[in-house]
Amino acid sequence: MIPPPFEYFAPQSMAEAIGLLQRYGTDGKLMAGGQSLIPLMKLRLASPSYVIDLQKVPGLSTLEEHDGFLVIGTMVRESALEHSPLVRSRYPGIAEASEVVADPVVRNFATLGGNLAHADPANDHPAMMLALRARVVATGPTGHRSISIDDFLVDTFETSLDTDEVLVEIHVPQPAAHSGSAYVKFERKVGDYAVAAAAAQVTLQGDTCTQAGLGLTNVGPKAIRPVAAEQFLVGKRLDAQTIREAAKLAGDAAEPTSDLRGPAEYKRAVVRALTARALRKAAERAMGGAN
Amino acid sequence: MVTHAGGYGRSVKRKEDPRFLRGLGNYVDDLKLPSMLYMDIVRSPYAHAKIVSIDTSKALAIPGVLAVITGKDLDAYKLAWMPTLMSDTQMVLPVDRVVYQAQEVAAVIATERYIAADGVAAVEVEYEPLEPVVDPFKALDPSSPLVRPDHADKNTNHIWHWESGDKARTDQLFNEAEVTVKEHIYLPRIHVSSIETCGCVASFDRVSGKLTVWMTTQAPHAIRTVFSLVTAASAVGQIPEHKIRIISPDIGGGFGGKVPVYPGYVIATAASVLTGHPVKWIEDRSENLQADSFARDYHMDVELAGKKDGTITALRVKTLADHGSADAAANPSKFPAGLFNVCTGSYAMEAAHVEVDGVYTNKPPGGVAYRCSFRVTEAVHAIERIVDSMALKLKVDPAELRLKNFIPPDQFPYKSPTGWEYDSGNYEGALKKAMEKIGYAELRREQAEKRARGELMGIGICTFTEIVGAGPSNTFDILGIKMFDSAEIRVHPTGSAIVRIGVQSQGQGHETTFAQIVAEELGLPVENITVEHGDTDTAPYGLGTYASRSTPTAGAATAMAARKIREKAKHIAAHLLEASPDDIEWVNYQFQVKGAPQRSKTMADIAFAAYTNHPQGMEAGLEAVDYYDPPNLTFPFGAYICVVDIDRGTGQVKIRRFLAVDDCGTIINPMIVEGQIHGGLTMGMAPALLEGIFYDENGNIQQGTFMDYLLPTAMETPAWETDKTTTPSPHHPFGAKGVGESATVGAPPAIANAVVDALSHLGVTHLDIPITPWKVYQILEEHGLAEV
Amino acid sequence: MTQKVTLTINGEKREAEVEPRLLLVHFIREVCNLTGTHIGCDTTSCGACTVLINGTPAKSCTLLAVQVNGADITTVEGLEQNGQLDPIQQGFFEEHGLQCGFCTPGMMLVGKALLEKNPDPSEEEVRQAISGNLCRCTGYVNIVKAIQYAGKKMREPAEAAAPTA
Amino acid sequence: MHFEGQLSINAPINNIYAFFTDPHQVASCAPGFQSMEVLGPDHFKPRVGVGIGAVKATFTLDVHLTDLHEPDHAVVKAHGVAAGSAVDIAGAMQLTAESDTVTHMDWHADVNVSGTIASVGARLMEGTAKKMTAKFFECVREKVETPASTSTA
Repeated sequence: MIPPPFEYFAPQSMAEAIGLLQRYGTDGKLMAGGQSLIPLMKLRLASPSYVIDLQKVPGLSTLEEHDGFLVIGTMVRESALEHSPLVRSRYPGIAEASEVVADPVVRNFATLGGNLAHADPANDHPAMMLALRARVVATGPTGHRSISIDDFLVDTFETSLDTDEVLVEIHVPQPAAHSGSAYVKFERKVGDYAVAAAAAQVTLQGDTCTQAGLGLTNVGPKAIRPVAAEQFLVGKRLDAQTIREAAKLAGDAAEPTSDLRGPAEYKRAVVRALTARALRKAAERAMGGAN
Repeated sequence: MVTHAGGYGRSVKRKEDPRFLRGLGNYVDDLKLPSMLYMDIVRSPYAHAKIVSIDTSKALAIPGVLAVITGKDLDAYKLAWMPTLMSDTQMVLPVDRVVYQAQEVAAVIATERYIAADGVAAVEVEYEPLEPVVDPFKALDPSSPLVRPDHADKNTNHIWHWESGDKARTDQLFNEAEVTVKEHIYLPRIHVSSIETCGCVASFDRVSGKLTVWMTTQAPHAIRTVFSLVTAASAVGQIPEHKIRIISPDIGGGFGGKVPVYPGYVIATAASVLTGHPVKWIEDRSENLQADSFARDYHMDVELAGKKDGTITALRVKTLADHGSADAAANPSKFPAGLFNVCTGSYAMEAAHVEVDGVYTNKPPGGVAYRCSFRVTEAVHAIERIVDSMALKLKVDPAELRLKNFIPPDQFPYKSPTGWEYDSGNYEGALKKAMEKIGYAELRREQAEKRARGELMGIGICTFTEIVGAGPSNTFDILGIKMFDSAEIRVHPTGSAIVRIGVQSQGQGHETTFAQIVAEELGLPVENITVEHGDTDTAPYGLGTYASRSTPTAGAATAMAARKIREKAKHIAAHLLEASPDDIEWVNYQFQVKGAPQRSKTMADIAFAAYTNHPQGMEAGLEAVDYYDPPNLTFPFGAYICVVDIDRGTGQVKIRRFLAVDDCGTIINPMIVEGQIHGGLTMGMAPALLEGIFYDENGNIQQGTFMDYLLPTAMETPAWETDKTTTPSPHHPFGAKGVGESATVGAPPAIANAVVDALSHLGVTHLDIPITPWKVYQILEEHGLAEV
Repeated sequence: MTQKVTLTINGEKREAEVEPRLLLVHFIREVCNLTGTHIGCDTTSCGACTVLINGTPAKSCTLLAVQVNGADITTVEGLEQNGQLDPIQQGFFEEHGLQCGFCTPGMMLVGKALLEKNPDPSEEEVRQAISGNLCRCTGYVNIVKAIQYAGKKMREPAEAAAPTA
Repeated sequence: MHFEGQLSINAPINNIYAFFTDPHQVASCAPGFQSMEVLGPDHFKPRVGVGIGAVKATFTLDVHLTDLHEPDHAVVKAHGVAAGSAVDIAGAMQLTAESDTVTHMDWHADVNVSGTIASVGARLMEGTAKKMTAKFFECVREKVETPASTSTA
């Protein structure tokens, strides 16, 4: 499989990158790690005339906490997230999402920014970011803007980025005390997109849930936030009954279609099972960890 | 003192590894010839359509595109069609219609790979879609569109009917039976997906008229003959067989998928003849998955009759075989359904009757193997599943029912109700060993406890009998070529040797095991023996490697050729030792005078003498050729036990343990045999749980890439446990039976039986493979067992 | 349209003017004639094309040559040093970790990269590390053993040097 | 894939019928419309770039209008090929005048996709096709309800 011809740019600055986007509009395509884009080009399902590679643009590989956020640069590789002690200890849900993206070799090049901006409903990070109530920072000709992850994810392969904007950072709020997060994916085999996956973050006070975030992968045109399930959890003890009810509400929020990964109703059932598992894991972490 | 030079039973490290470890293997795509051109293929998006027009102008306008070959171009040379291995016909390139999705429609020849791909994208084909025939049952309806209107004598999609066994007696036994069971069992299409795809480099020398084709083929000699015959029938005129050289270099896995002749080979060859340049064609993975021959696709109605005491009396099987758009199965020609009628398996029963009907559909042609002897996986799946159904119905343990019905060891050679003569076996021994080793009784106790707690665990058994090593030439041929195999050994003066064989390794390690055979038979060190294969200009004629036939056939030929050499060597030894040949004996890898062991000669001594001091009146040299025609097939067998756990939240099946006890007779190299079993088990697990090729109602393949055709990774694959029993073949020169495919044949029913066993208390008696999580989950949900 | 790409492959500088769309695997195989790196699936699923880029395994069929301009690349041909097989190659030989040999280069490079980070991996850790690489012949059992063998071999000098008493 | 729907359009039935039977008008609502070749009043070939996000394929469609019953019924058959893929569409609409200015439309469409897109993109196909169909009718409604748009540059 051979990609169609294109011109390639590796801008050295963000201004240069934005200039190229302005010049080429929809004929141009930003590339981060290229691990989704290049296969699409090889299948000739994508044929941008201009590929703009972000790897030389400085400052896109931040991975640190400041000002109440975990700041992740758009070019941070999945493997870096997966193995970062900071991410593993404080944001285990993100590490868990990273470690089930594609396979270990792909993760050495795949990036968080690419995973989000490609906006494939089967990608793993959008749901986790919904659960964590992350924000993304985009930069364009007129400067930066911060977008809530909910607003960022528009539809299948569609985000709210303008054609001349670049996703530069992901800001994940630092977890409150007694919080825990988890990402539980069910895939047919390693490397597969999820049959379904559930992301959860909960904050506890005593044994009462004071905050809950949930996200669902590959059961709709985009990652889904099951709002009713989140609301149901707040103010309740996370006992088996509550978790079961919330999982049921999450299942109701899913909009799966039948495909090779199974009939729609099966996927809804998997959403319920995985949501319950993610919630239990997140709750355990919230109770166990100092964070 | 001669150290152990051979031979059998030694885990000699592989002689082929040093080049592979350094990245210096020589696969077809690694070959680059001067002025070589590249070919890429335009393929049909439709499963069934008329070709209205093909516009090549835009493609030809691309600098570097030299030609676009269409069916009309080939038709002018009478090359638009070619024979299949089953004497059906198949299009090389279509003149007016396509009959499966991804069928070759035109070929672009260009100076570079990338330009050829651009050329493919630029060829504009106008189609008029026709109603596709996707369902093989509907294909038999008289109102169905015809897949092959070119078969003017046939007004149906039905290809052939084949049956075997005693129908009357079988029906009678069913009428009299105290208990019968029946299951509809579907084995879907699967694809071998060797990691190397198919391809070739064709190079026609206009001056000498010699055609050389480096090709990913498991059977180079057969290909050479077919090529010569195809050109004979064409307007190009026959290329005589001595001017065709097929070279099968290192092959990146075959498993049956590299037995057929694919249109791409023929087009590339035609392109080389037409352009005078070498032409390389390497298919990509999607082409490989979508258009190359498939395996299975058997819809089987399987019935078993028996007595209340558990005695099995008869088996009845009716099968619809979906062959796609051509009968291109790689079966011996007298066996359109392969050796499927070995489906009475390891069990003694009075009668059996097997019927198979082949049918055309708008799918790629085939019916090749997936690492199994001709249709034996289908046969084993049928019997091993239905025996479990019988056990369920009789409420007896499936191990117990098997032990009661096994052909007893003293009954061999055993004549099966469908006419096969099993050479040897000890099924009870293998199963008892497996049960003991895995702790069967303990597992059953654990299962009962778990079941009481609502947990789902299953134990599955498969006690299969394989039938390999085709074949006796009175029964077995492919396109008329008898299924013998060959070896040629030359011992050099200084005591080293070259061995050339008619079979072709695709990873099996022939360079090592065949050297071991010669080492054992002639007492030469393994390091001093070179094994060559795959080049039709140098290797003796052979039928190739598939159906686990290398060791049973060419392995036997190698031993027989070596024994011819040993016989001659004995005479030279007598000459050197000044003794009568009758007084010379072969002891501990050397010749010695009876009663005077200090008077001895090694094979190296004799080799030297064979060229320097041979007895007057005897031909000089030390070499031999053998074409071995096996007196019978060989019947490897095994007892497999699989333990699974089921996730009640997702329906996922997890293989906790899998023990394979195999019996392949005498083992040449235990390390290689174990590796073959590991690989075979993995390729058996794959279709049981993951792999399957399915089509939508328009005939679109749904698994066109490795993103959807799910080859297992190391994470899905369990840590296989293996053991063995040894029951040598009584008719093979050194008792070997072949092993490459046993595990692929035996693993699927063991896994399916384990899953059904886990769910049997819910009334489940059968699940079709691949057993996907959602199939299991739906059962759990129906019975309120799903985790909420 | 073409761009200059300079790579260091197995310690040797390689330079060529290439189309931007040229895949790294084709740069390695066709431009440099290093054919030990294979192509198996085209969709980043099989890992037959795995090479090390600055020490990290990557699938060279899913990278553009221009994208890794300037990188230091190790292919299977670079494993042997001064006529001495790398421990990972020895492991695959000793433990029968290969059959047809087609996936082997990728498997060995992934194994080598794993051992650099984790010299004594468990079976589970090895299985995870090679889960982006498909093998159709071996059933993985012996590949796991081969990588563990190499780990042991690499640890040996250090362990041997360590005081034992 | 089968889709169907109905919508109410604030325009007289004749305007809608005229819109649908004018190749230039109707093609302008095809998703990703690029250019057009008109071969006759009921036969035309629009070129459309269909896709979402980075995924795009350019099809040249061959469109026939058949079963025309002025002013309330039309059938459209389209057939297109892109590199490695093909699409076949059969659609029909039935119009009913609810009033002089409001028209009710029932429509249904069968869309068959073949080749690479069907084999590789199956998981996204139905959702995408559904969305595109909806967009098409939304576009029709907009254009018919604001009839000044015929001569945009």
